[in-house]
Amino acid sequence: MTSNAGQWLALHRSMCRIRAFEETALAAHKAGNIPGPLHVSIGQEGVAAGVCLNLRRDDRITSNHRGHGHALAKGAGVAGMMEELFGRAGGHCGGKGGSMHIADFSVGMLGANGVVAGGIPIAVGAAQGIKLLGQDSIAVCFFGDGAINRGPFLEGLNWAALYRLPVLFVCEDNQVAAFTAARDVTAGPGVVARSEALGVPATTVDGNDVVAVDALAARLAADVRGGAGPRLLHAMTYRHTGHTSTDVAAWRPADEVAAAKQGDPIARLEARLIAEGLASAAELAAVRDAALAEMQAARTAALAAPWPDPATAYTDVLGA
Amino acid sequence: MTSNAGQWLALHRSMCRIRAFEETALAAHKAGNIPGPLHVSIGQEGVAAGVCLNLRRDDRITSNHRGHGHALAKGAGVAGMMEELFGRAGGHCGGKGGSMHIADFSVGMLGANGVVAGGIPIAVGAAQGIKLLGQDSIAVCFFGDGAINRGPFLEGLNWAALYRLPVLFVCEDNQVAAFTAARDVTAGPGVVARSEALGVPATTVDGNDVVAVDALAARLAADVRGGAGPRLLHAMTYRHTGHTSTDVAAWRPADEVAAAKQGDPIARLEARLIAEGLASAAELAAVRDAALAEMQAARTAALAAPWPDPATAYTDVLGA
Amino acid sequence: MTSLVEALRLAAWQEMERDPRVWVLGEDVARGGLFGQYRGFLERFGADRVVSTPISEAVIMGAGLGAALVGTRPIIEMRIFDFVMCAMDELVNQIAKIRYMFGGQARPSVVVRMPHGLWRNSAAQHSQVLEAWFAHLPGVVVVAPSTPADAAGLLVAAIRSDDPVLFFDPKNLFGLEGEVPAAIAPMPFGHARQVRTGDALTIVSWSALMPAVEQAAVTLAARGINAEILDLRCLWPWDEAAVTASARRTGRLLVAHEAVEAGGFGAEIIARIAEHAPGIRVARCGMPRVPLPFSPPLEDAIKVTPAKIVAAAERLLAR
Amino acid sequence: MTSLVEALRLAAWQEMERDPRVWVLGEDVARGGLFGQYRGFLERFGADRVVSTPISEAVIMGAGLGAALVGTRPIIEMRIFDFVMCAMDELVNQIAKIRYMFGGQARPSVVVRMPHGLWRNSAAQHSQVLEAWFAHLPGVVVVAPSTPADAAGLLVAAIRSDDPVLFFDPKNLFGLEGEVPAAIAPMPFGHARQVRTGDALTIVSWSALMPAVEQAAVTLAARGINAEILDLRCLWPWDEAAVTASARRTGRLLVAHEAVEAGGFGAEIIARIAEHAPGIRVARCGMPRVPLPFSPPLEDAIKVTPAKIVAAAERLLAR
Ligand SMILES: Cc1ncc(C[n+]2csc(CCOP(=O)(O)OP(=O)(O)O)c2C)c(N)n1
Ligand SMILES: Cc1ncc(C[n+]2csc(CCOP(=O)(O)OP(=O)(O)O)c2C)c(N)n1
Ligand SMILES: [Mg+2]
Ligand SMILES: [Mg+2]
Repeated sequence: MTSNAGQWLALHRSMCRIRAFEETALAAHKAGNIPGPLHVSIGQEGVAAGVCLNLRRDDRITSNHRGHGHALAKGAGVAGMMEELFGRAGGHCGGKGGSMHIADFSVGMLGANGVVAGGIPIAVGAAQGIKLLGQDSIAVCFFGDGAINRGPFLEGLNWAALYRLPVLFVCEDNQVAAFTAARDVTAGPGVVARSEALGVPATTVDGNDVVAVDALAARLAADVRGGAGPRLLHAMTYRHTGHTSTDVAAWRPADEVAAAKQGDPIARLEARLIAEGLASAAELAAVRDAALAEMQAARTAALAAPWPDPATAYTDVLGA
Repeated sequence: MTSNAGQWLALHRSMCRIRAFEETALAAHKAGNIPGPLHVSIGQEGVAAGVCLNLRRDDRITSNHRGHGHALAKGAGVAGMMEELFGRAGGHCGGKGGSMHIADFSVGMLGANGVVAGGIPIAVGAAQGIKLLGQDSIAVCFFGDGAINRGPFLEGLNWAALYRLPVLFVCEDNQVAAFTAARDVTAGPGVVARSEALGVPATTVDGNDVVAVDALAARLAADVRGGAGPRLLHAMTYRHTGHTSTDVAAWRPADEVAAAKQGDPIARLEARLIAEGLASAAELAAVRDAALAEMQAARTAALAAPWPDPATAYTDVLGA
Repeated sequence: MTSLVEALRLAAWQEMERDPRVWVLGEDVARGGLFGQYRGFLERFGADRVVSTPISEAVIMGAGLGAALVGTRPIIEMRIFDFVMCAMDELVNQIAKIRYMFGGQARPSVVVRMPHGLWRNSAAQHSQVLEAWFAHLPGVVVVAPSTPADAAGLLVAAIRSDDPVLFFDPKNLFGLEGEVPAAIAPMPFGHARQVRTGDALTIVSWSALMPAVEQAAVTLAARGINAEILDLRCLWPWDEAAVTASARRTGRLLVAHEAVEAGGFGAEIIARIAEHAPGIRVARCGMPRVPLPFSPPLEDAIKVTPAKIVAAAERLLAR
Repeated sequence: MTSLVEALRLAAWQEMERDPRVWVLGEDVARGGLFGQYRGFLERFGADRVVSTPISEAVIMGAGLGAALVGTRPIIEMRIFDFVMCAMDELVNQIAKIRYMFGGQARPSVVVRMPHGLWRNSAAQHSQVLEAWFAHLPGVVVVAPSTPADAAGLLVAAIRSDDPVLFFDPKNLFGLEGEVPAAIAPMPFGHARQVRTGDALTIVSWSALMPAVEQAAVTLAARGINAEILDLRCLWPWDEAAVTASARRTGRLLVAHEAVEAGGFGAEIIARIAEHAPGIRVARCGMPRVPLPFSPPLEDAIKVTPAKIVAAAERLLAR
């Protein structure tokens, strides 16, 4: 048990930091300090944390429009992320990307993506490049349940299986795509069957049980790194909030939302940590407070941070 | 048995006409009378014939780049087809399309397609339109094994299953895409598994046994017409020739080609007709000769037919 | 007064009431669409005619075509222009070509709605203005209105047209108010709207940039410069006669558009004038060849503004 | 003498010998490619660097980008230009934007090869010329050579470039013979080639239309009209200085291209000249806004020919 303590506490801290970052960002967006659309993953932190804590710095990830958690869990700098959301010069992308285009190549975060399934071909190619260069890092591709209805899902999985590429696909199944329930737009038995029909072994896990996600991700990442070829991790989870910060998702049945919130991955892990005597409620609260303090400090700093020099609007178009 | 005679002889005649049309076209292409690329389906006639003899005139089909057989079996006029290949004014498309863009809307042939998988979304939409209009015709979508690696395959099957559309997908699996063997570019268990993972029940048949194709197509077309939703017919077959009229496909193992030619669907049906006493060798030869005579007459006519008026190059761009 | 997005909603509603073959497909349309442009459609017209789709742009586009071929009139909703990049084979190789390729047998009676342009700092993948691409593409009509009345009239015409009409909804102007008749008549394609008369120079623009052009004209007027303004409304067919006549009158032509200047539709307009009405002084005002940045000061730096239009006009007058 | 397609084969071969990070992916490339432009590559460089792919254009394009991001230099082979329509999100929304969107973190070092243009009556879906679209698209370099030496030198430069280079192979000129040096040096982008000097007018063209332009010049010369000819070679960056200098010298500029005239890159060239060098007489010669028909007499009716270029030149001189 205690052998788990370190990892479990790390998972807890990772999730708390994601939650704190996004709650802080939501508040800043409401306050008018964050321009553009904001997609938060509150309720889904177990997936990002459980997967990314099993990755090395030289592993690569691609993400989607709801990517703050993936970036943070992969080690992206908080200041650079918050400043990017604020559109400031110190943002990871110099303010050119914003929330939907966060990237931190220094930690292998190859970018969020504003196009559903847009990260799939890129992750597959990253894995192919890694293999060509003879390296032993892997690529991890995060996408939502909505992405499995776009062509690149089929093309990318077939391709990854064909060339036995070191890529782990992670389908974050929050059962909704924008304003439409996944079940209303997805035919057949689902993502696992689709994945296996394309030659990619797939496993479903309760994405709100971060310990289970961590265990499965550890196994699949090891298989992929070991040369077994691609794998798909299907994590069932739930989006507590609306699609964007301005969407209240009023159409969702209240009891469904309420029930889902019971499954909050942070609360579940905390209950378990306490039950197994690995941490006290006070210790866990301290972690949450520390995370919130960190993010609020980042918010304060971002608000005071300089705007980009308008001249930089013309740079980074072509590198040559 | 004799109850089958009529249908079997119709299948035989249909296949012989396709074979004769394409052998005639190949010769005309070699003679320099047919411009542009020419993709023939010699060896695959059992699929087009077996499927289309189960369709009504008001059923629609979409085809691919190898579509002569589909068009002929659906009832497209031979003169208009041959003239289209020759680029003459009397072609179904007035010479604007050519072999890769044969269409005859008057018999529900909604067009060949120069883009692999290009016909899938169109067929799905035709089925959706038919359903919206409350008609009881169906759409049939022909594509090759190469098309199952393109995104529209996934998007189209998921969509058809979702809305329970009256569309029959027909995968003509000749085990090759251009110059590459299907097995070298297709991961996983194959098209049937992919189809069922997308909610579309699928069945494999020996595409060179036209009687089997006919029986299966009859059942699936009836299911689809009856409102059961989409179905996929997977027909195993073989392309006797190269990819285009100028490709000799020298890379294919000679024994593989030789073995495949043993399975010629026309020869197999003739053997069966004779064995079951439904036709004599002479009668069958007469059918073949009649088909060849018909196509040669069409070739002669096409060669003498007028070229399109250059002024027509400017028409049909916009209809308004 | 009616907002532009409401005018579009009313226009589509009117046509769906009028013709049972008209239907709409796209993501979330049964929930009213991303901008409320289909609000109430599901309740009124039912799920067979108001089809919320999977995120499958290729089939959204291609199924619209297939359904048109059997006699329906689909409104294909792309949600945001940039996503049409996921459906370009269906649009460019199929929809735009099918009537011609098949010698006139096909009737691709689709409207492809693509809310485009800058809007709320949406950055590089949600703000593109590539309308010029489609003016260069044979087989399609290209519409880009800027007022509620024009948007409504042109959408009605688009829905009734047997040609594929690419309808660029100006998403940044959805809130713009204007008068819209109770019965919306189809507005013929290819006719520019004279927004303002003047003698000093002619400014041609369209879509979301029109308000900026009108502001610029006010500033110029205050400086004693009377600009004549034309709203092109359609990029193909486009009203070359009106543009030429006005430019001949004023002797100077400025084309301003939200799109990147290099290779934008302004280039075609200027080239036609230079070829067929030599002697007229010409200039363009568009964005630099740069993707859209997220940060407001960066977006402000590259986007076309009233001040940039005024400066371009004064430079042109100084020549 | 070396054919253009062989020159391209040698250029890619040289770079794959030189840099192990260079590799090629696309349909049938392990069989030498559709045009033999990769003949022998599999045997020499192996299946990991010469990857015959499924018919999955979206991933061919997107995987090329992903592989570039981790430090390789992919040559993305599209087989025929028209199929890039199946990969436009990956090209337009991802490859062209990634360096900018991420503030310079990404290095999209890919070459996208797209054999384009008219070729053997391939009809509407295999003959398109849409190069102008990409000149209008921020974030990409656009190359369109017309000789074996230029094709080889520009391909070497494209492979070594850290920018996404859209390389338009002139498939109709693959058989064209010319001299190619044993060691192919990279040719800098953006420099036009002076094909012919003259004083009567300047004709600018590029890619597959160059031979027609040269034939036209011979006809014009026989009529005592000396045309100066520039092969632009690159559409972005393009050699505005050379075009302007020549046009100022001759006083007349004709831009001829295989693409549709309306909205083609000729419009951009003419617009720039009209704005910055007023007084020069300008004209264009391109295809009508019509898809490519299959039948030879129909294709001949709309395609740009030496006779049409001569006629356009004489009309321009008569003005
Ligand atoms: C190709 C494409 N189509 C549509 C959109 C608009 N859009 C953004 S997010 C989204 C829903 C995505 O759902 P999912 O993939 O399940 O991710 P989630 O939002 O649930 O995390 C849609 C439709 C897009 N960004 N890209
Ligand atoms: C999107 C697209 N990519 C590539 C091509 C070039 N191409 C034409 S046919 C073909 C092979 C198709 O194989 P398959 O679908 O199995 O049909 P078959 O030729 O075997 O009948 C290819 C790659 C194309 N036409 N469209
Ligand atoms: Mg989801
Ligand atoms: Mg095949």
